[in-house]
Amino acid sequence: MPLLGGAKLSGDLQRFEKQLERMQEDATDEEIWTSVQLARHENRPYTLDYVERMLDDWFELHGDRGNADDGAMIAGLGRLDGRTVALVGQQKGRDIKERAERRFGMPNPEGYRKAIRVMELAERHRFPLVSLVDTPGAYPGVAAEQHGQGGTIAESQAVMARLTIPTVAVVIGEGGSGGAVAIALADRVLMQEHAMYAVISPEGCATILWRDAGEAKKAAAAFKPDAVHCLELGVIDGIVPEPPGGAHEDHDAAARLLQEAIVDHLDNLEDLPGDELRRRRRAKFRSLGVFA
Amino acid sequence: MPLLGGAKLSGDLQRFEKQLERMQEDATDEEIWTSVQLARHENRPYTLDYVERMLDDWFELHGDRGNADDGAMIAGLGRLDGRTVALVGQQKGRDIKERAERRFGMPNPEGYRKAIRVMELAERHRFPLVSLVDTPGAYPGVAAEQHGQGGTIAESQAVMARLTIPTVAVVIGEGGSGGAVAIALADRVLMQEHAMYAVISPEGCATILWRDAGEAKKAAAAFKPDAVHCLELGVIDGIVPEPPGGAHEDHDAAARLLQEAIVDHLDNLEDLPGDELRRRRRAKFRSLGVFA
Amino acid sequence: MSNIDVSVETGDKPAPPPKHPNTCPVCHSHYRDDELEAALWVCAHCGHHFPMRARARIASLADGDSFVEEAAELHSEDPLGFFDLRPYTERLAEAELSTGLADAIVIGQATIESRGCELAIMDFSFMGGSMGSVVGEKFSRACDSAAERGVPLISITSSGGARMQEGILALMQLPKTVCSVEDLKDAGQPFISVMAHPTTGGVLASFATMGDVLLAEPNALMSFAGPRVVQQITRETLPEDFGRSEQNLRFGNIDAIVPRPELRGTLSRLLRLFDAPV
Amino acid sequence: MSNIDVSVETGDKPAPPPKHPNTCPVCHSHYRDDELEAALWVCAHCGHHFPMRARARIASLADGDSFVEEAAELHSEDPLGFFDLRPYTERLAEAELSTGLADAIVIGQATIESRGCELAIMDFSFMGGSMGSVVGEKFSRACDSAAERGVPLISITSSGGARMQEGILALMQLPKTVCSVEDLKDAGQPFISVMAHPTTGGVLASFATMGDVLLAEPNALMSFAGPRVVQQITRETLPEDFGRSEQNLRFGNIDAIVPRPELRGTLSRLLRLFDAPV
Ligand SMILES: [Zn+2]
Ligand SMILES: [Zn+2]
Repeated sequence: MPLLGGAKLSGDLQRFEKQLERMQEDATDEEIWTSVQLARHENRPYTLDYVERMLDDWFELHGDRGNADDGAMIAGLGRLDGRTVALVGQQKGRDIKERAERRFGMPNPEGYRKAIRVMELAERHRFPLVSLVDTPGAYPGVAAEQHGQGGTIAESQAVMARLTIPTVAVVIGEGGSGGAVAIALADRVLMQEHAMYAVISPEGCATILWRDAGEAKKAAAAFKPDAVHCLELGVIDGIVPEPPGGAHEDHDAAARLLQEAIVDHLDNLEDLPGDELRRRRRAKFRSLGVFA
Repeated sequence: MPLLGGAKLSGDLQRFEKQLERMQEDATDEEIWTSVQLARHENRPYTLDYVERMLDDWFELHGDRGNADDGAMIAGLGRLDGRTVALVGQQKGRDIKERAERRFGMPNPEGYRKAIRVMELAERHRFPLVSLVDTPGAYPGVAAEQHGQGGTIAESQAVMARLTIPTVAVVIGEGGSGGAVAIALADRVLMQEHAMYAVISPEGCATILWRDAGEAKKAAAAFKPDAVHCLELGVIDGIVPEPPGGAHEDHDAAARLLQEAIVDHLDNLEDLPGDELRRRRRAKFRSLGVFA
Repeated sequence: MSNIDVSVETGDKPAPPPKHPNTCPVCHSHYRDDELEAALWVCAHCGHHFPMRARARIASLADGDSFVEEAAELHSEDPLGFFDLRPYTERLAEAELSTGLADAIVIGQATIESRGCELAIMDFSFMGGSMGSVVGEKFSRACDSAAERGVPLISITSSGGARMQEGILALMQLPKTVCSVEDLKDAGQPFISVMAHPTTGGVLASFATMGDVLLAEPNALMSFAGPRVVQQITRETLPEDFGRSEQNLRFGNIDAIVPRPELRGTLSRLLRLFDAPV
Repeated sequence: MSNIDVSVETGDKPAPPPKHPNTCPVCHSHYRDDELEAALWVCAHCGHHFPMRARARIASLADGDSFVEEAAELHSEDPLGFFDLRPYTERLAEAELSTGLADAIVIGQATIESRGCELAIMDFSFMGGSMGSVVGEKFSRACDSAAERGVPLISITSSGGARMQEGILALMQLPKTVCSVEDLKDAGQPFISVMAHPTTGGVLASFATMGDVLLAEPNALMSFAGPRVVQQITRETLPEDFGRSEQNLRFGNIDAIVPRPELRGTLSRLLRLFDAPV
């Protein structure tokens, strides 16, 4: 996996060494479950918390042009470290009202179409794309299915596979299945230290395999959604450290660390021509999998 | 207008001379009104009547991928004279039930999105695009407006302005305003002898200017929606003859004449490289207008 | 009837003006000319946006005397010899006299907070902001000027649609302006479209909705077909915010609603984001 | 819970089979094996489409002995040492034994009415047609084989989604297959996707919906989330054709519904339209 190596070379040496150490001692079931809980912590910073701390001149773009403006998906333009970037990301709600409005960060197809529209705007104007992933999954609603949830998630990935601009995706909380990977087909995919990235929620997995959602902890231990294991499997290119105790303890510090990581990776990617970026991006994802 | 000349050179000499003759004697108000009536004749062939007579292996494509399949807009693939073409066109209904289902050929945004999707498929596979225009106008509904009727009509034109495949549009009945031009930004725009192409319906115009829909005939005479005047103004590139009495008198003969015209123009266009086609297409439309 | 979609429809015009144009149609507050001008023609009491003339908009957006008008000399002709209750030529002369404009759009070069841009500003006072050959040609030239100078294009639209009196040539201004925007985009320059009340019919169905960013003034009507036409055809009672900015935002058709006093600041931020030359 | 969306959900599987697999679950007509096989596993009485095995599909579509299988040797590994009630390795061994397949997809070269194509056919009998590393890799190789040989790719999907037992690597088969289709499209080759019951979760949300043409068998479930999950979350009673082919056609998500006996003829026509090499 060329880019896994590439990723290790990026970021400052300290963080790089820290990652290596962590990779030595395999994360225990306890540590995995802790990550699951911290990834969902109610005070964990959400996409807009990072936006307001990392970006200047933020201008939010609304709507999918034709059906709705989905509050579960954020899209907009801002200046990161001087350069203009396009940013997309799911947004959970803080209070009860906002949570309902944003469907707990579970986008409808209209949300993914908004993201697609802004990705294409970024491509037109050569703005790098930053994607912040934080969702339990795409919204499983009747209208969502009628409006093509599956096809739209595929289309969002396809558009990301076509881009010739640098793209960095970071799982900042829950990387929930197809609804997460829809905006994570990027040149660099990172996870925060206590984020999770999984094919299914521990509860969902437990319900199916053990017929008991209570077995979530056992399920998590079985499919290992924590950052260390995702890095070991070559699924992500790096781990973004969080402040002591987790991102929820210090939003400002978490934002500084996140910004540093994103900027590091963009700096590296911006040296490559667009078609080479795309070629490597596709090659990276096409290399994922284990078989005999 | 380079392409107007280009158009005159295409088609067989007989039809070319016929066009010139017609251009000599200016159409009278009576002739204009006759065209309006024939363009709307209830037995006039509609898009699917021509499809079944002109295309082999016709395969209709359905849906806008995300909201609906609009029966007022037809889209599909077929073989015309051996070559595979993509075809789009509005479809009116024959009987009362079909008329309601197809909204009298007035598409919703979902209909234009279906056409856009098939135009992009044609571009991907280098299939020429044939567009048959026959609509009183885009559907003026509450949901249509909410779903972005205006923006979608603009997007459909924009996509046609981007294509690098040969494109031929023919107004086969009513060319009703924005809902018609949405699929008529083509390398060659033709009109059947008794078709009409207008910025507004005679009734609509009369209602506004004379406060009396009954003045439709007077309105038509004033804004001249007939093929001869459209050709004189450089808005279209050629006139497709109809069988004696009009297309409704002989669907087969009308289809033969239409097919001959479309194939003539495609044959000419296929010699040009795609970017040159696009450059000329845009130059043609950018040249339209009269001012001092 | 649906063809009325891109025509100037009287029903699309703002509610019949009250006795005095300086009286707010919503809350009936009355203002002196200088008060309204100072408030950018926004009602200080209820926030209603009065119609704003093209030159006033330019003065409120462009830096000092940075605006350099282009193609001011273009005038409409009468290709159809169009005559309804009065000749088109007479309507044109009258409109020019009453507005001091050659047609319904003003274009030119400007800077906003010292960043270069091209402006294309429509004026509803000139025959309902209807788009004929001159509006199409001037907008088209604005696209070329922006592309040649490497600056973003900013348009503000206020239009009842295509200009019926120019017949099919008015309709052709839709594909014409669409092609012009596509050429601008191929040149890599951004296009920011601001839609003011009303932006309907052929202008909505062509360049106005093609911006990289779509902004709208509050409560602006943005519908392809006029409310009366929709009502006649559908026989429904329309939602009370039918076609208005707020509904369009809810349905995902625009990026943001920007009150007039915030427009200059918003455009300036977007020019920074799109890296317009200083 | 919504993450269940791309997982094999028992609720997504066809209704529990009646006593005998040859009895139609809809009209209860009973058939002999040879009758069902002759009828392509379609109920002669009510048209119900029984599940159809991958090799039977290939035999019904490809010319005579034109099919040449590719990558048959690929087998899944157990990267996570996954163990629920039983080890994943044990489930794999059992599936291979009961189906005679190495995994849930068969790929290879074929001709249909003498036009060349590449086939990628899934088999629901192998662990619910779930997509793990082997399904992703074989589909990916099918894209390359089609591109290299300059022929269209035809896939038939029947899958409950991603294979949970391979954890995050199963999820990565979504972007992997998406990238493979994009490479195929850049090579200019068409992709025709046929969705059979059920095509859900991660397969629907990746390559299955990326075809230039999207076909579906009658009454096939095509939903991203399983009906039970949707019901749990939304607390609505679902439309009775929720996620089925007919609903998807109505909502514009597929091009056509093709009954199994017409599939070979339809594919042959599409191969002519896309000018597949003879
Ligand atoms: Zn007021
Ligand atoms: Zn049966």
